[in-house]
Amino acid sequence: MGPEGEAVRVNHVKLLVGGVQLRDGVTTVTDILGKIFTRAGLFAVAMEKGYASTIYGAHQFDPMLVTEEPPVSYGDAEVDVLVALDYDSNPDAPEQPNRDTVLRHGGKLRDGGILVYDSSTGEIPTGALEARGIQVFPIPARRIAQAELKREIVKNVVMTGALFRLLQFDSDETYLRQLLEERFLRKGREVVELNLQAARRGRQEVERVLEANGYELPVRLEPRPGRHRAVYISGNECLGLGAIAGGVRFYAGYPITPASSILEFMEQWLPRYGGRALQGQNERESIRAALGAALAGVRSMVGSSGPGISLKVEEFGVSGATETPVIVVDAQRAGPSTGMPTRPEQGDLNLVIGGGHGDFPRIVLAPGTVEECYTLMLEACELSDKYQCPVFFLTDLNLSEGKKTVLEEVFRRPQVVRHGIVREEVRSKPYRRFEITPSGISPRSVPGTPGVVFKASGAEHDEFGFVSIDPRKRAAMMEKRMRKLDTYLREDWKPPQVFGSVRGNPVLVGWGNTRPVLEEARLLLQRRGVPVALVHFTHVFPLHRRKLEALFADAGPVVVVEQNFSGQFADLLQRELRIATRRVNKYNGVPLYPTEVAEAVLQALRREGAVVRIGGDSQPVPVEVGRNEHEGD
Amino acid sequence: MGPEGEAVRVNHVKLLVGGVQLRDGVTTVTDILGKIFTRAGLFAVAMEKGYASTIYGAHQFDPMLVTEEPPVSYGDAEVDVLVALDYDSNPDAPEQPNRDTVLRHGGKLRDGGILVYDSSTGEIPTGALEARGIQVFPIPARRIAQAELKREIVKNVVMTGALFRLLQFDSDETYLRQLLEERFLRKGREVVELNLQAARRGRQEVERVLEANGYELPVRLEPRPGRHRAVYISGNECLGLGAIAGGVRFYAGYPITPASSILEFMEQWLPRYGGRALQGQNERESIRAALGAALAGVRSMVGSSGPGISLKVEEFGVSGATETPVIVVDAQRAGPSTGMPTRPEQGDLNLVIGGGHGDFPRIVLAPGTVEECYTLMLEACELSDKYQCPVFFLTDLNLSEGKKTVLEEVFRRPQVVRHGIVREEVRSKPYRRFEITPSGISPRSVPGTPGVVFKASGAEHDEFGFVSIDPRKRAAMMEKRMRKLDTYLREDWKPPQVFGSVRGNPVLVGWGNTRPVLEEARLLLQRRGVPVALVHFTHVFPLHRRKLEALFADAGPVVVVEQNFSGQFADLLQRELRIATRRVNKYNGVPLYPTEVAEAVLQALRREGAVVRIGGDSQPVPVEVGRNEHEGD
Amino acid sequence: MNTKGIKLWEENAVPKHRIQWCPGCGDFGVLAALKQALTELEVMPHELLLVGGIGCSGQIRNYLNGNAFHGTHGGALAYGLGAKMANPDLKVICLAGDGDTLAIGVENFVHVCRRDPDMVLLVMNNGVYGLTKGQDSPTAGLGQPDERGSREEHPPMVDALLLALASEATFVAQSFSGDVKHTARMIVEAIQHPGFAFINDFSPCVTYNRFNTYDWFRERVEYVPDDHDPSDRDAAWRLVREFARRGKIPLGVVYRNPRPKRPQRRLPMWEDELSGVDLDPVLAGYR
Amino acid sequence: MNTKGIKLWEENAVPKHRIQWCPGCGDFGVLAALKQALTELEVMPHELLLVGGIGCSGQIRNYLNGNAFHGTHGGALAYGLGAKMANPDLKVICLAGDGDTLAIGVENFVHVCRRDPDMVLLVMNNGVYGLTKGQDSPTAGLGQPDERGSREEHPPMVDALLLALASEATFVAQSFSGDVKHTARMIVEAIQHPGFAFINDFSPCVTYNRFNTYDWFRERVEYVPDDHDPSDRDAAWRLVREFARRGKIPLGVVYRNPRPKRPQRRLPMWEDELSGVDLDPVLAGYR
Ligand SMILES: Cc1ncc(C[n+]2csc(CCOP(=O)(O)OP(=O)(O)O)c2C)c(N)n1
Ligand SMILES: Cc1ncc(C[n+]2csc(CCOP(=O)(O)OP(=O)(O)O)c2C)c(N)n1
Ligand code: SF4
Ligand code: SF4
Ligand SMILES: [Mg+2]
Ligand SMILES: [Mg+2]
Repeated sequence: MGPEGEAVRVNHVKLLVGGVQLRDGVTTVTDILGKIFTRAGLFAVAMEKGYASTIYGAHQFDPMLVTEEPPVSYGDAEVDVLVALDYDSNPDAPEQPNRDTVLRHGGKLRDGGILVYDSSTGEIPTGALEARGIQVFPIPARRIAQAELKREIVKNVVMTGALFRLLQFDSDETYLRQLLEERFLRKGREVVELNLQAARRGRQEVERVLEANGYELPVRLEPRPGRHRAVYISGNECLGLGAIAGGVRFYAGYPITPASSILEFMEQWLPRYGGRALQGQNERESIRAALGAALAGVRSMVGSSGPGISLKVEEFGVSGATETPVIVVDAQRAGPSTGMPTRPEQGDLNLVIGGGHGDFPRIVLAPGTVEECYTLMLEACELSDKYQCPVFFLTDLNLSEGKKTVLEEVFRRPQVVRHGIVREEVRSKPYRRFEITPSGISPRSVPGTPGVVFKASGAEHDEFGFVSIDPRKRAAMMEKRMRKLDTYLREDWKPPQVFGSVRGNPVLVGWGNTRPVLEEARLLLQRRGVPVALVHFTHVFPLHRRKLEALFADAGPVVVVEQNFSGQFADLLQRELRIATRRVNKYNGVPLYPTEVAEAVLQALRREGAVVRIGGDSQPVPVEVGRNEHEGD
Repeated sequence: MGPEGEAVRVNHVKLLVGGVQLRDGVTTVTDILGKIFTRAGLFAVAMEKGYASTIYGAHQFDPMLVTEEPPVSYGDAEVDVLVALDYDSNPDAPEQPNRDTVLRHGGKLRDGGILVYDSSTGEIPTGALEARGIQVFPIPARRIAQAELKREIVKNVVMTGALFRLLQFDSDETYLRQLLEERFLRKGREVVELNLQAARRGRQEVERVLEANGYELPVRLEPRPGRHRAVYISGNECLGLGAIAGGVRFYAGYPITPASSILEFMEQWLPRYGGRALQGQNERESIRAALGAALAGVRSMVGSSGPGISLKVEEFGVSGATETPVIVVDAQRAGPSTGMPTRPEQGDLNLVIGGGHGDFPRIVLAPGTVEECYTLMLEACELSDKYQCPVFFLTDLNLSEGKKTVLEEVFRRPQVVRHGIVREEVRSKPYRRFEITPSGISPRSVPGTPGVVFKASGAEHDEFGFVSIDPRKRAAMMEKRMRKLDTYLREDWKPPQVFGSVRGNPVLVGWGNTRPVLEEARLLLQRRGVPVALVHFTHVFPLHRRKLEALFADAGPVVVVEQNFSGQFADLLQRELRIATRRVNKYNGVPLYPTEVAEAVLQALRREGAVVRIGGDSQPVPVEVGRNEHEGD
Repeated sequence: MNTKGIKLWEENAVPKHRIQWCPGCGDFGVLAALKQALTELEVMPHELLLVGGIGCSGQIRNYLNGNAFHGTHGGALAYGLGAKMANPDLKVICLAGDGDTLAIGVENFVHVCRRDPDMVLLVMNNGVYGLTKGQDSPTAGLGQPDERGSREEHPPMVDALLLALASEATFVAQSFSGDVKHTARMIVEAIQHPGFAFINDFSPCVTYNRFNTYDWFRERVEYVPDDHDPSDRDAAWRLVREFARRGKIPLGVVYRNPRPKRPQRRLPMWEDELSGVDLDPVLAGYR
Repeated sequence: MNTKGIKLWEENAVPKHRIQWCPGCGDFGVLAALKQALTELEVMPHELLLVGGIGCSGQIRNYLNGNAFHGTHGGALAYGLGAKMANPDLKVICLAGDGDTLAIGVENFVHVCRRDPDMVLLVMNNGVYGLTKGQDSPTAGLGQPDERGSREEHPPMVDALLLALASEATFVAQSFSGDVKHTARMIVEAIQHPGFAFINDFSPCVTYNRFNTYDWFRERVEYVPDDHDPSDRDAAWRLVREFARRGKIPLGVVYRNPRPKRPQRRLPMWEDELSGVDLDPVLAGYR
């Protein structure tokens, strides 16, 4: 579709901002946009982060969907507006003056869309794009910033101004001015004015092109102020908030993408709530300190990503055996090994359900949305405390670092309940820290409680905590610990969310952060006349066999969609329910998109046992390797 | 059965030697016995080690089955002869002059069996045993050693002499003299003679009791010299031998029960074959050094147990992603956490198949017998080299440390094949360390090869090893790595051993070290008219779905017997084959015994989905904890 | 000695006759010294958190009254750190072996020294991995002029005192469990030190280290001279090195130099401290 | 400089224009110094094994010709150790960051120092975790009279030289990547040292450490004086401490004291070396 004849689309636009990492300030721009759109009562979703793990020099891009009502997902990869912040030539193709962002993402621009790019070092041949009805706006932003405004740093404000003009947004500068004042007023009013001036220059440049080309802009964003209270926030920040609201007062982490920002959040905010955050000197110091703090009675949490979770495995057993609770956030990234540290994946499920020698109880939760990073974390806090075992909380790179507009009503403040903690000695009977109980849950205490003393050990022990290899005691203690999972399934497990009717229909199954995309894929399929249901899990392990058997009893073919190679959750379903699964897997480091999922599901429905690999081949195709597109680790 | 009327049983006797750990030298005695019986052409099996992880003071016991022909398993817990080396009173029951060994194991003595104990500090009330026809031999061994022979240390030789007399064995002292000469001749002939004198005094004491009571001995061991060449050896020693024969020249370990003896073996023997053994300063130094050595081209191996395997998890991914082979021996012990370090278990399967973030190829083997510790290790060496990935080798405490008579014909010497190593530059094309191939296997090289340079990285990479997050390269590389498992299943996977006919019959399933017991349980069941088949796995992961589906297609109910709580292999079978499993689990730290397995299988056959817990209750039974039977960690 | 006090330390503990150390094990001396020191300081068992390492030594946690924790090999210091940060009122004493602390646990040792939590680490240094039956620990080779260092497999021993000094520990002392009174003295001073206090106690392993015996130590130990200035880090380094040159082993406080500390409070953990907190200050930043 | 030689080091490497360090990053100086040193020593790329740490610094392995390996964070030294033990003919150079080596990797650092394999460790010390965007590393705080040590969260910095000395390293040197020639000199001497050679190179992170800048270092670096006796471990300790007291940073070889070594041979790895070995000597013991 070209823009001709098409009505202007109001309050539904997908942007993509790209540039050279660190140098061009891509996220600075999208962070400002997201915040401003949120203030304007719109919904912004920027969950498809594209960056490299090297600090400087790689290509970076940040797509963002902006809508009137909360969108189901971030939509497909196609964009309406492409913003290229990079101003120099592509080092891999010095012969052409094109820019990296345009080269890489031009193809994603929809016909009739908008390209705006920094033309400071010259204009780009954009005939091919224009042939598709794309409106092209070359803006010499950096030159304007350097030559006219004498501050290179405002080049992105020029671009932001241009973009706002293109979106026909904030023409009176209300939103931009407010934000600039918040940020820069303490540096002086001149700084604010300089920035506003930069934005205005961007607008002017757009006007110039509009006039020269007689373009009619195809999209518009209209503020909807005052409809609701909302924040523009990331999954990591939401789960940090959830932890604080849920009573966590000790956090330990060792820097690692994409979990580092939890540590930063906790270092900033925990002290305000009387807590402490520790940057461990290694992955094990982190979790051990958290276990020590938990032992002392404080709700404790650690966060890491694959490599750090692998390093902590031995301590999970300590938590399980000594019944010292800890919440373990695994912000997944693409593995194995160092893998692709800045790319999303759901590849750690086997690790968190199987990592550790011997059997011990554990619970695995995986939020489906940024909002659930908060609400489900409240649950994680309660569960870890009640069941005195490790509770895993699986997000992934995009859910962790991606940001979106979240309504503030999500952040309800819970009543914190400390479960069965013995606060003083009951003189009539000696205190048994590991009392054999029907629920498997034993009365906890904390050191320092007058008259109460307990011994806790990772070695097998009796009810008092003294080491024992007596076969009867061992069996009873093992059973007691594992019984906690039965209690959990009975009292606290939550069934999957079911969208549509499972009966006789094909069933899409997902877990964790893929829910929005799967919901949208389901809608697409329905629109195409395929009546598929969606069953989505947040309470991933253990699974309630009986209830799920009932759920799947009359289901059609089951297609499990996961962002990993082997289908780890599909494996778990097969193991627990013995149902046949078909699989859709994506593991190339690119987020899942609704349309491709819908396509893949259709393919998977074609034959039993199908494994559809999005972006992958089942054939051995040699890849072209001549051009070293180096990325860091 | 009393001894009256019963014929003397020749060359089939089960002994149990008990005493205070370290002080009483229990294993010194059984090691001598096993060696001598082996030399005498008999078969000795001592695979049910009973000891505590504390060094001194706990009760220790070592059962041993001695037979004419190779026994199926070590048999049931019942013993014919109980040898109590401890001479003092039980510290938990100072009121009775009984000894710990007799108290703990008297009940296992069969009616008509033999009890011999050290009566140096007084005799024990043994009326109850005698009422069962048990012949009781109080031998003041320690007193004889101290008072007559002036060397307390020979007390066990007195007991050994007594035992030989009771077994009507070595009456001309041939075997004992030879062994003593080998050990002590360099200390002087008097030492040998003193020991022989001690043994003779033991014999005399037995004579005295025999005469006084008119006992007729119920068992006899007759040498069968020269039938075959055999050694008396442990599983760890066999796998060490296998590794040397298979070309391993670098071994690294950090001390841990029950893997320490592999390190000791390798430190002793590798240098002789030009290799080196490294005691790591931690678990990670061990495996990292092994990976470094493997990278340099040397076949490398590490060994540990649960806690150490948990600590190495991150490195498994390095091995998988960089395609650097390493053999990982996991000598399992009872977990979780420190658990029961001296008790057997099969609780690490989930860890070795699921430990690690992201998907990467790995192979898991588990020998069923001491002999297979050798033969299967040869395979592990080849597989790790061919597939350039981690190969896990799962034994357990009893298989590792337990010893038995092994025929030397087992130790065939293989031709070592180095798979596809590039030894010089092929000038026509640049060397691609990670070339995308149909088999998934790429041409390896070693640093130092003239003209060849390669980069290997745990970060995702292209065919040359340079870091890349290009989605197509990533997908191709991931698929290439994982394709190795298809190749393995096609070319090298071994189906399970099948005993009996699966068709329409109940099927017992096991893996790894339980095979002998399951074989014997199957025979017991057959004798009772239950036509059960046994399917036993050594090639545990990955499983060949198609072949196994065919195997189980017409099988009766499947009962998976495992020494762990949750049924980890049963879970894997369900996940891969989606067949219903019933389960028999034992997790109290006591080895499996054929009769109890047979009983449990019968129970499991009674209803679908049955989980039978040997030695455990599904009810919450409070255990008696008043008496602290402390054990170490 | 206050025997009534000492009796207190035998409650909630494994009965004496069930202690599973070898007769004569150096750890017995440490146990006695701990009881003396805790009695002298009038510490109550419920205030104590004994964090045991994994090893023969680590079992001491169960041979003594007081709360106890025992996790992974090498982890004692990090558990202790977390517990102390959570609740500064606890008296945290880490009790571990030389292998536990200096081999696998060195990752924590170096960093906890410089973090300086107000807790005690007593290492029962016997030059071997006792519990795994006598392999060389990082402190193996004390006093043995062997060929250590000529191959990677057998490196020279770690001098725990020098490592602690290099790692910015603020209290570094040495004792010998054959001298219970002095060991008890060191424990008292360590507990009183406002920061991380490390005691390297030589506790002979009579079963697996037949070289560094009680007699061997008795011939070589010497108290730190009175004129030593324990607040001088360089003097501490010199003292350790000089003793070593003379083939002697210093007993006493080698280094003590407390750092100014910010006072810390117990972290909120009870329902009234945690419920209904106001998230507005945080949310404000995201609006 | 031999530019033809230097060109050699750019083959089998990421092309220059694709190097993803920030412009001005200190690691560029190290890369230049490495090329100079390797050219001077006439090392061939195929003989080299570059083991990279995880961090901005560790990427240097791909910016230079030579075999390279890159495993887990903190593991470089241990991989290097194994490779060197397997094949003593390799030239093993570990290239890692301060975080990698001294935070998570300290477990290897301490022990590999004393194991003394004949390999080089060059740490690109910038006081931060560069690759994870600037958090404090264990060497954070150099020259900053802040309140480090007053809380467990912010311990005083690790002085890598002192830690190496305490850990029995046999070669300890320091350089500054702003002084490429001197850095190259240190690398040459480190490679020539028969044992483990540690170079602590200050390589400024221009993005996340705005305090320890090139200028900051230039004002403070001083070559180790000629009269320093590098074979004296105590003198080395004193030298480091004295420089610190003066607010100065020594550049040069602080300590060098090779140990007598047993010669080692490449381990058997080819088919003819491995096949059909005689197991009889082993089996004999079990008969
Ligand atoms: C991760 C891990 N690796 C190895 C072990 C086995 N292990 C138990 S105790 C011990 C060494 C103990 O030595 P030390 O700390 O010196 O204590 P000691 O027994 O000498 O008192 C080892 C290696 C373990 N429990 N966990
Ligand atoms: C086990 C593990 N934990 C954390 C990380 C994340 N990580 C990557 S680089 C790095 C720190 C790098 O700092 P440094 O070693 O000083 O190198 P620099 O980037 O400063 O050169 C960290 C923590 C990781 N890759 N693996
Ligand atoms: S083995 Fe050594 S350290 Fe362990 S209890 Fe015995 S004497 Fe003590
Ligand atoms: S972040 Fe720092 S260390 Fe990393 S490349 Fe940039 S300047 Fe260098
Ligand atoms: Mg020790
Ligand atoms: Mg750094």
